[in-house]
Amino acid sequence: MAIITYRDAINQAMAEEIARDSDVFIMGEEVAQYKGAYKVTRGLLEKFGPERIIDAPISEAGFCGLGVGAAMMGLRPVVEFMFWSFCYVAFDQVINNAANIRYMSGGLINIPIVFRGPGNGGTNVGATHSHTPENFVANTPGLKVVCPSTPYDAKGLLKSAIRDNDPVFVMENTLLYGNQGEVPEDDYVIPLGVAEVKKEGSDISLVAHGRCAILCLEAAEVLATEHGINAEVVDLRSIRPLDEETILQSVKKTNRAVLVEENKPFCGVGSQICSIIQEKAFDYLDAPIKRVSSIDAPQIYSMPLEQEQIPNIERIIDTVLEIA
Amino acid sequence: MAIITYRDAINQAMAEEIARDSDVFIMGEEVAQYKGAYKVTRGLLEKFGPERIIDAPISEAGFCGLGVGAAMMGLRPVVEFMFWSFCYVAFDQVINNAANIRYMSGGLINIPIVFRGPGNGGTNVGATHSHTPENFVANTPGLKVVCPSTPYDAKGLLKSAIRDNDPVFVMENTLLYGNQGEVPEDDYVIPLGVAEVKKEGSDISLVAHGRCAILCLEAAEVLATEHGINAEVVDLRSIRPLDEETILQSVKKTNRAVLVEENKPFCGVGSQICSIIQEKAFDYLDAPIKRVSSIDAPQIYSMPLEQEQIPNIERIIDTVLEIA
Amino acid sequence: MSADAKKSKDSEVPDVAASMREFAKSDINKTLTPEDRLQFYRDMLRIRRFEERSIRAYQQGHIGGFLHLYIGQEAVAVGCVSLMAEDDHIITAYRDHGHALAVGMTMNECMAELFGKHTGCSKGKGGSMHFFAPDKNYWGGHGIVAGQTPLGAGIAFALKYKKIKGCCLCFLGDGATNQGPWYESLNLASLWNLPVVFIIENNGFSMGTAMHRHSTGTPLARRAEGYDIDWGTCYGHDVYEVRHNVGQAMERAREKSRPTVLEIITYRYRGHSVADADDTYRTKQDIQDYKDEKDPLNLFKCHLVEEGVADEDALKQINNEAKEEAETSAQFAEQSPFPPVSDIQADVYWETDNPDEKASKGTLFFN
Amino acid sequence: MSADAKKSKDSEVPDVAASMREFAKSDINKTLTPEDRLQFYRDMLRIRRFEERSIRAYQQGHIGGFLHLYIGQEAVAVGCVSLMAEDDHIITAYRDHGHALAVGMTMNECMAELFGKHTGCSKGKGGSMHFFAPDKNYWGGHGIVAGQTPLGAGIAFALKYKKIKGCCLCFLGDGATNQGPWYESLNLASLWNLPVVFIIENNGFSMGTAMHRHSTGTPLARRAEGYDIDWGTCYGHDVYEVRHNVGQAMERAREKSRPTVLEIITYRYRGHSVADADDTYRTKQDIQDYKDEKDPLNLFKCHLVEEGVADEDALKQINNEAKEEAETSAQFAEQSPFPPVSDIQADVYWETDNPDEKASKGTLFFN
Ligand SMILES: Cc1ncc(C[n+]2csc(CCOP(=O)(O)OP(=O)(O)O)c2C)c(N)n1
Ligand SMILES: Cc1ncc(C[n+]2csc(CCOP(=O)(O)OP(=O)(O)O)c2C)c(N)n1
Ligand SMILES: [Mg+2]
Ligand SMILES: [Mg+2]
Repeated sequence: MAIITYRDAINQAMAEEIARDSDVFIMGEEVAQYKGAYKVTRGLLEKFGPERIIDAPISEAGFCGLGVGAAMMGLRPVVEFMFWSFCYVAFDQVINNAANIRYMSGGLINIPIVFRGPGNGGTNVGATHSHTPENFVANTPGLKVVCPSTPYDAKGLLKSAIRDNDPVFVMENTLLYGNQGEVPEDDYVIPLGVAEVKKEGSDISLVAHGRCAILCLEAAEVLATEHGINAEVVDLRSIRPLDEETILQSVKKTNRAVLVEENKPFCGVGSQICSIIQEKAFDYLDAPIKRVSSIDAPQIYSMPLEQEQIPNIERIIDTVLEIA
Repeated sequence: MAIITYRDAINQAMAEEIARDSDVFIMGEEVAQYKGAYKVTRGLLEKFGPERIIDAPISEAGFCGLGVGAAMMGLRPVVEFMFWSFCYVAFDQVINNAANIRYMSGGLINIPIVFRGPGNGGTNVGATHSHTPENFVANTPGLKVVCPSTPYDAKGLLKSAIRDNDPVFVMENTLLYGNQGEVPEDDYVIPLGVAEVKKEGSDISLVAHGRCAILCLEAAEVLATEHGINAEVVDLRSIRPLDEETILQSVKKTNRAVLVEENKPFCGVGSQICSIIQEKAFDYLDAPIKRVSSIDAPQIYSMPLEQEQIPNIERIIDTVLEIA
Repeated sequence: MSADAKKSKDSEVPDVAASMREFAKSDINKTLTPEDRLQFYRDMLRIRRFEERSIRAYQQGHIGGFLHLYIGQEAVAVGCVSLMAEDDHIITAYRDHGHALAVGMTMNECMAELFGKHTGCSKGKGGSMHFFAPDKNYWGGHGIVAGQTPLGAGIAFALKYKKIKGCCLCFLGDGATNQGPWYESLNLASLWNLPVVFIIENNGFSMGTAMHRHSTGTPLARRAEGYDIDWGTCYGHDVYEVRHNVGQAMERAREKSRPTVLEIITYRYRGHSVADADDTYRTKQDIQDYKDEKDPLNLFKCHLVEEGVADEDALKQINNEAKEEAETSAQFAEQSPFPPVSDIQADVYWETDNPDEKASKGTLFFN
Repeated sequence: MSADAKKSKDSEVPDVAASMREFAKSDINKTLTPEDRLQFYRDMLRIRRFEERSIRAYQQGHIGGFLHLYIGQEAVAVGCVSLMAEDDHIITAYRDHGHALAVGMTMNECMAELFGKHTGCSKGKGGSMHFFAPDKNYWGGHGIVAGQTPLGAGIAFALKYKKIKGCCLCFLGDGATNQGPWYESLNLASLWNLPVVFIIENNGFSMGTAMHRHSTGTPLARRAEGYDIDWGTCYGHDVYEVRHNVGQAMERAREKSRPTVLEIITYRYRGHSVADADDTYRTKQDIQDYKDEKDPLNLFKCHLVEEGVADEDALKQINNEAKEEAETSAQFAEQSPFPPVSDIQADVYWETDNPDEKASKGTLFFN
């Protein structure tokens, strides 16, 4: 299997799906001629031409809504947010129109659209550029949301997202774009809603998504070698649909859970997972479920402080040690 | 004490604060000449004139941002959303600009603004008009959010909100506007962040906010008379700041909790309260915490079905009976 | 009133009947058959009678929430829709009953939707503001002001992408012109040469706010100029005049793939929604004046009689049919069942509605 | 090249030095003292040297994230700010270092902010895109494209509400003109007669997208016409020309409380952010051509020498001072401490920062 970057895995997923289905096209700011702000769409304009790879003005409400309209007509737009932070200027279109039209039409209209882009902090871009809205999206029935952590997952989930007949939000991470991993050259998909146990363990369950799953793997190493704690790492991959089964199985085995995410804590994804675990595995819990999230403040710019603000290995370990 | 409606309580709070402080003004769609879509601002134009009571075009992003700019300069705008559902076209201004500017300026700038309006379903206005975004707002550090359930609370909390030097979001409910209750004629405030035990009980804690607190009181009656269950009803009143103390005290006493809210379940306010209770009162819980929320789908239009979709007394009772 | 003022007033309000005769002769109208013309009348009447019946149903408590009535504006939707060919599409805001009936939705399915019944066009899920009929190229029915305008651009985009020579008619109100997403849509439509016609139905008010209190710069359509988009204005009481102007814009869209913004001056007779009083922003006399001078149904009826297309009796017959159809639809709606409670979670996801083809796993609903 | 084409090219690019001499004589400029003029030069140079030094610091890893440089556009901010009186205010987007230094923020606090240090203007919390100095009527520094435009209208609103005869200068880029909130702001500003001057700094590109690929209708400022807002365009390489045009707009704001949209044609020399390559949308030669013809610093320097305001030596001295100041600021920034970790949760709420006056109870932070 080829070893490629997370960035190239996403690129491959798009290239393959564009080639496979003439209804798939890419739209966003700087995606074509400039090759993407983070070069994720590199080479696509040359391969597929300006009718399939479309540079949009800075008009997120306009072009996201345009994408929803095109999807109503049966096209399959893949709309890029340069950052997920910019979804708020288009929020009505992306969470209201995309989510509700199928329902309000009694199922007569489908919205097979993908919104994708990076949503993360850790790169010193400050409070206006560091949002992680997976909880807002997943709150909204009618929408689906995935947060891949590895190149393999990124390609497989994005391909599923593009083939999905419902609106799917794919949240990536600029800090993962350069990460490398094995990715099959041939066509494969990962179904939405299937978590992966990325490391088996017996003492505690670390449940995370996106880059935090990677942090959990690193923390699990340290926990094993330095503290003799055998942690299991559950990578959710998909937030909605959610693989409750895998989460619950893991907690029923380990009897302890730490939920890790980069979002701010209040009503983060961790709060919902906590609610599910305590409801459905109440008798299996030997300790309170703990959560690790970003320190609760707007995102700070200062480099060393932002590293403290977002979840890091030390904070994950400290939290595990509180209950394990 | 006079008995007045929730609507008039809000009206009084605004009138008193406008009279008290020349920096306070009202801005929103149809708030002046038309007296408010729900007549909440009735009489204010006549009393205070068009410089203080300002009709805005349908430009929520524009006038909400304008309000934030005016607040930076020291004014104290009270901006009305005709429905909270319309905050999404202005979402960047209300959750990004209002929340972050103080922080990003290192504390040099304050944003003493109030955004208020009704956010609820139950009136057959369909999926685009029935949002309850208190969880989105409370996820955002820098913002505060309150959801009054009674005329007394509405007046006292809104007055606090207007005097507050931080952005406060006041979420009302069209179904409560006509409710009556005792409200002092003289000046009083209710501090943000103080929950109220609206009914004492010993067997189970019902934790809710806004109209759901009223539903819980009604459910508690039935539980007492028909099931011999003595439920305590905690009305949060304020979501951020949150009165954790009162919630935890109640649960430590009753050892059981049902969390009731009108929002859709995934990452609703109940999920966060659940996370707090199970973390801080783990050993006191005799049963899993249960949640009641709207049935997880876009808001349905059909009248009898919407009554089933949003929380109702039957569903609260059934849920209590599962664990009590 | 001075002679001068009088004159300018006259020139503003020309003899509507004469103007109608003129527009009847324009290229797009002169080939209309008598039956075509009668059909316009029938279509306008059906809208009015349907909505009048819906008011009664609202007062009887059969309909809840909002009910934004189109009465007074009928010639706009009927004129526009009469121009639509197979590959043309239409989308509008929440004042959507007129467009719905014009495209051929039945009164039954529309009334049942207002009643929240399972037999409604959206199975009782959408309600008054959210009618849809994709099989008739009718894409709603949208509750958020101007939220449909990027969608309209997207429908036009899809036509162009698929190399189909159709166009999209996208309606918005005068109040909606103050929403940013519409401007973004204008720039995109012009930049990408999209076959879309934005039709501003300017009924003079945004809820209770008269136009001069919500917007600067008249006509509103002039705002398109900054984007090099062709624009125009016309009156909306005359179905011929509407057709004349909209026809040209649709031609531009289909043939040159260029957008147009067309502002159509019209008037609504009822409150913003049925339950709203309009005493804070206009008088009963204002409404009566418009009805007397420009009621689209009345004008067209006189015209048809004058032209000898039909006599009073024949027109009365059409009226009776429309009334009866409306009455029948109310009975149909009343007798129809509400959706079952289990239906609340149907139609959310394509995937859960098509379990055989479901590709995802896991939990999609969290109750 | 044909004579005609040549001629039209010449008329598009007039002799810049001659044009500068003309604008120097306009009402607003003719009373400037030599020291005023030298101060403009000094202010422009300080911006350039500061930013050049910041590039080095970025390359050395002292600065992270984005660094959007203003180099090439200096005459715009300096010209505009030179017109500000006590009651005038200013707000801009994320390309904000130039405006910050022009209003009188120190290089030290600005550089320290870029380094994320506690001594920065925002204590290291805002970073490059989010500079603020409310004591100097400078309201930021805003990262979301066009997100500052409603704020600018709000500042003007506050002036009017308080009956203060000042105005607000609100800057945005050419790319930002495609954001809806700006249009909403235009209508509000015109409808409510707000004293705001929207200045489009048109540097030809929205990131990697040339203007004709992101916008329709030129000039961009013409979009204001649909709102009956006065508008104009001018060049931004000449501080006098900028002052001439902006001065009139500010006068209109202060005296008539009317908005203006002014488009100023300028150019940026660096990538969109410092780390961005610009090879996908322009050539090195394009940049060199502009520098050769219209560099605002170079042009103004020649002008000052020509006018006998200062000799080469005196100007070199100013240059050296600016360089030194920039170097010192980098040392200051480097030696300053980072904020303490406890600072992450400071400055979120007024209330938690002012515990003595705190009125609320309960939990505000959830870690
Ligand atoms: C974003 C948004 N803001 C406010 C509303 C509430 N609202 C519904 S219709 C309306 C007035 C619209 O006026 P106009 O566009 O002229 O259309 P008309 O009702 O006259 O057909 C308002 C304020 C809404 N639905 N969406
Ligand atoms: C809403 C939003 N969308 C996208 C971006 C990313 N972005 C930052 S600057 C920029 C280009 C802006 O161009 P212009 O307005 O011309 O200003 P300039 O950079 O030329 O000064 C883009 C796309 C953003 N910050 N905000
Ligand atoms: Mg209107
Ligand atoms: Mg630019």
